[in-house]
Amino acid sequence: MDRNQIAKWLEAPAKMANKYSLHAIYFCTGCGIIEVPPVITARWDAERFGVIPVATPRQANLFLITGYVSVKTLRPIIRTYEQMHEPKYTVGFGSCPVNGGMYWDSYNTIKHLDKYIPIDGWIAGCMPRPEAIFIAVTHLWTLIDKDMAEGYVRYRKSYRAYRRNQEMALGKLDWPPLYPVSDEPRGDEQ
Amino acid sequence: MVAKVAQIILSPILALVIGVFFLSLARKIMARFHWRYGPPLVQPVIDIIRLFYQKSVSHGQMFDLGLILSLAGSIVVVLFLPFGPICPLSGSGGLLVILYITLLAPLGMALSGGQGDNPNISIGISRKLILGLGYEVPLLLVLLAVMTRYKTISIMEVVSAQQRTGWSLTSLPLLLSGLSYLLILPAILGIRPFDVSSAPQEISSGPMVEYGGKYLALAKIEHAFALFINIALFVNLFLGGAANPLIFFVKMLVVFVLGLCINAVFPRFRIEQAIKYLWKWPALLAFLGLIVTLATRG
Amino acid sequence: MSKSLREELESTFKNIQVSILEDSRMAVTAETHSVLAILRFLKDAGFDHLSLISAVDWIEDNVFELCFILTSYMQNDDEYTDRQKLHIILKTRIPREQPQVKTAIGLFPNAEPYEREIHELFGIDFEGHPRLTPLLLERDYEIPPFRKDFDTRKYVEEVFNSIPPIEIKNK
Amino acid sequence: MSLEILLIIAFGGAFLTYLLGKVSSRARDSFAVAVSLGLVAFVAFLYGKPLEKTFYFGFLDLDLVLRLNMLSWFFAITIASVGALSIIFSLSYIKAREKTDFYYLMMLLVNAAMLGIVLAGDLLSFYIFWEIMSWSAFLLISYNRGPALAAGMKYIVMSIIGSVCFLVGMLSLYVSFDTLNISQIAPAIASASHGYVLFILIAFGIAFGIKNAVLPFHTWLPDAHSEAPSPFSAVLSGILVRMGMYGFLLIFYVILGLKAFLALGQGLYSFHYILAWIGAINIVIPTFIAMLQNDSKRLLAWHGVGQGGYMVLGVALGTKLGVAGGTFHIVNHTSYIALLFLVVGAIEYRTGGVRDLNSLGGLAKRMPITFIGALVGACGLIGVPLTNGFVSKWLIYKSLILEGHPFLAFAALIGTWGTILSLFKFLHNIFLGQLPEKYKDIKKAPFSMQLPIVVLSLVILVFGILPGIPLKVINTIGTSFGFESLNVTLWGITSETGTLNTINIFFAVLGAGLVVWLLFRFAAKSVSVPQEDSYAAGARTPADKYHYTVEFYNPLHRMIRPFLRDVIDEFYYQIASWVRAFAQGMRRIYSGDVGYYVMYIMLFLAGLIFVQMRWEIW
Repeated sequence: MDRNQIAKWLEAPAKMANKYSLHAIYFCTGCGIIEVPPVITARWDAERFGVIPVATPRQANLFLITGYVSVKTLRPIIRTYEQMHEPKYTVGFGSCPVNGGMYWDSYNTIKHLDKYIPIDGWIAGCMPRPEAIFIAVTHLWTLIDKDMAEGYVRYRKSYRAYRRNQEMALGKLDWPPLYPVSDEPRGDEQ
Repeated sequence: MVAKVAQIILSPILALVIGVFFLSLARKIMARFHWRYGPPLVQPVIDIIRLFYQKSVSHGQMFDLGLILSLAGSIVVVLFLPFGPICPLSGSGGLLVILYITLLAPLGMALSGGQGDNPNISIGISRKLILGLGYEVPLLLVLLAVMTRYKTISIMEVVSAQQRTGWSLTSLPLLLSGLSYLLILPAILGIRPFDVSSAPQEISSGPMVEYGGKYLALAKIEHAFALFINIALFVNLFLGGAANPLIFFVKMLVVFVLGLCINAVFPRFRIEQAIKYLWKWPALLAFLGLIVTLATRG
Repeated sequence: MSKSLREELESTFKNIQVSILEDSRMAVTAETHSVLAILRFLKDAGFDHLSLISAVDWIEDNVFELCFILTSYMQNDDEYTDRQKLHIILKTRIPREQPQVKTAIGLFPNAEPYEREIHELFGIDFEGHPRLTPLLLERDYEIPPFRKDFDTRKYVEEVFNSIPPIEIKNK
Repeated sequence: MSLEILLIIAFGGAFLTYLLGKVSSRARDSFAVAVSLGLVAFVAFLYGKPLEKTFYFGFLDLDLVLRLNMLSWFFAITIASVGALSIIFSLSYIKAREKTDFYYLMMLLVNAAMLGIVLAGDLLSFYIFWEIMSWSAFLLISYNRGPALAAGMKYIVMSIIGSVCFLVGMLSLYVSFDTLNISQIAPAIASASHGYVLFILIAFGIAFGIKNAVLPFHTWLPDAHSEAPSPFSAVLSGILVRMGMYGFLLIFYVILGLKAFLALGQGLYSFHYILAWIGAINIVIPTFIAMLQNDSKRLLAWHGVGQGGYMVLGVALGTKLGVAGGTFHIVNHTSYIALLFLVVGAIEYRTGGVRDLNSLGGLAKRMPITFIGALVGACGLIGVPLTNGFVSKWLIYKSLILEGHPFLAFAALIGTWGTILSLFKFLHNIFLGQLPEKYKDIKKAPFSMQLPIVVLSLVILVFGILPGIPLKVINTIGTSFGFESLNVTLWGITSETGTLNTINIFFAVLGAGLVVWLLFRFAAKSVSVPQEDSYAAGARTPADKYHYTVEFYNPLHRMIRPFLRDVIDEFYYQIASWVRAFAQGMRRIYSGDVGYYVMYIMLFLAGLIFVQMRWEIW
């Protein structure tokens, strides 16, 4: 934790500020949300690291995908992710967002979440303990340091592919595309 | 003249520093109440820096100008408030002007929120205005009691009078008004028992729903100024406003920590309960205070 | 006590099998056309709470089986008669091709969501149901997913795994 | 250039417009605007020239006097300018309606009658112009038929009662002093007994109280303002209602004189103290009723009643600051209430007559100039610093507090917060929030509507930042009443008990705003976003259903609803129904066949004979 090193602050204030002020949006996407209250209250206290839950995506820059993602929940997840402001980071809890986990053959869950929204970090464990969440936060710091937590840049650059995948999974989406999607025929690859 | 210009530039910066310090103190003390370490004291500064680097979303001209007007209004009020000996613009209007310029901040925030196309914001603002009406009844009675007791509308004279005759909180007629002011201070500051307007659980932080990067930063800074203004007003009117800034700061600290203790242990009021509370005991105390001041004024 | 209910049922309705499972369980199987009559009879007999409607897909016998589970609210708790303890499960079998049944909303208004769910997941049509719109599923399926002949792995393979991953651009 | 030419232009212009209307509507419109602008120039030209012109008039050898002093000039310039602005506004507002010639005739007639009232030097001509004003206002209120007829009827009944009281007062003055010339009555009444003075005050007080909608007589105002066409309701609520205040000033300070007025009754029961309390109550109750209205014009009408309380409070105080504040508040109120009514008129014109606050929304995106006007008007009505409302309220509060009336000051200050709540609801429900589907492609207000809105907004801001301009005029009025003069600087009042300096506030707000704006500009860029892209917990924002307007202050509404029934209005309707029942009973007497009438005569004669035999009266 290099929060108190003034030199780093002067040299890269934006990066340091992003690292030590992560506002997580309080959105229960799956079964893992039961782990978040102990993380933010007395026993484990995420506020020591500058992580506090906020109510709206506008104020947030960290999105915790806690647990399996059903097809119905994917729609609000995408909507919330698009309403967050850059730079924004997402962390997937457990194996279900990775490849569907134990619901790998269910007709109703999303298998590979990173086909629809970019994920910056994964935590193993079904459901990861609060300490694992803190490890994830520290890893996120190192990623931010090394400029590898660039999920939002990926989303912006290859938005058309993401949008196509979302429409394939959810059918018609009732909100306009976040970035201008040039409407030449769908099949091409950038 | 140079001293006056220096004061005009210095006092908003001082107010900002103290306000942000109060914000960080609030988070630290709240954490201590919950038996947890809580963020470092410099966390609000980190938040604000991050928010200024974050992109954001705007819903139209009024959405930006309203917020700018509200923060400008708070800065202007700071110019009128004496902070110890420093008081840049006290000469032009006194307590009435302060009372009316404090309207600019909620009005600006309300107009900017109104443009935010979101019913959560409108509900938050209507609650904030109703709460404002709620605590305005006792607050006005208290301010009128102070003004009739010292027979002046200028805040500097109230402070100098208190230097001579001791704190008005301890002098008998204004004791009731002082108690009533203390009872409504959490409502004025908008902290826990009365934070109905920015309740994260019910209306997802009310007027701040659509505030992204720099908007949220400006809103936090405005909240810091509001803390400074309301506590400085109380200290000036009732605790005699000190000769040197340090004692003034210590008095403000005491009052703020007292408010924080209330904030940490109370659940949130519903808006009707808040109004019923505000219009019952504090209003009665303030009314009695005014009657006693009128009687003893002779 | 449940013996008398059993005699009443067997006497009023023909080709109906009533069996007492444990002390407070009674299973009744009947033909489809007399289901509503039995439901009315049981409702009048004090079983005014339809706790569940569910369906079972017996694909070998090429038949669906609808199960109505009835209990009675404990109105008078003091004389807690054993009839009030009784749970009745009413079963009926309907053919798998164009399965159709009359809705039970007239008797039990709370049957509406159960019937919508069964319609969506099994494809059983409830005649006279006001709103057979989709309740739970996000996408539309040609074979309703709870049927045995719905191959979920094939579905996942052709729907989800066919979506191409996003290639990371030149890093 | 003297006063009767002014009145001839005013009245002649009105009738000429009507005739021109027969010829061509374009000529009529331009002529009406020319006449009203000419009046403004003429009155402005007469600044500072005290004129007095008496005409011998054969009736009862009374002389008809026209005179112009600073007080009447102050009102005349307000009347002329508001009249001109509303005429310009109604060019496009009334174009699509029928009977437009009649409308312009009536508007100019009201304008001329008010000028006549203000220039009248004697009570008889005052009364004549007063009646012309009341009648033309009645015809204009019931202009768009339907419910407006009932509102007009209610208005005319109450103003007739007021005129009758005025007539009673005027005749008793004529009988006791056999002159109606104001300048002659003033010295004569000084010697009159307190009881007689009180009677005169009560008689004229009722007449002017009804016109100024003081609390017990306010019930006609909400209906009249909401049913009248918007340009006229701007004039009606702006200046016509304030003729009552002109009457109060005339009676209290010109006829009665300062010392006699303050000497009426002593201590807590003095006349002016009771009047001040009526003014204070008049501030609080209507403002809270206004908060719960759902019709935008009724909301503004109730504010007209509320703000009248400030003027009565200021004028009744009898201190130099209070009277200055009260008179200044009259002009301020005219500027922002007229602006708000014109804004509602523009909205009505564009949305096809929609006034309901629950079905509008988001119009700021489509009608920005109207929104800016509404914003400045609302800030003026609330009394936000840098607007003229603040300066006049500051004067009234300062005199209230320094004179030691804290409870009056409390009522006035609570009125301000009530205004904030109701005016934010007005702004929010019409201009902010989601734009409904049906107003997606609504056009801006036409230029002829935007001009008056912009002019009035400028007046509010200029008088707010540089209050010295109007305060100099008000100071001369104050000294003409006998108060010692306030040392007025260009930006406020300097006095040892606390000075007001609006330039400091202006530069402070400007500087702070600039600093914050720079901070805002140099932070990360922000993307503007359509109204659908708003937080809805991940769901889609439903069109047309995502704007919170109905029951805007519901919690407060539930708490104070029982205290806000308009009891006085119900009381008047109760009287009306009794009178109708009584008349119904009397109607049965005229049953139509002669036999009954003969019987009535015989019975009456028998009664007379019986009385004569019994008591021999003759």
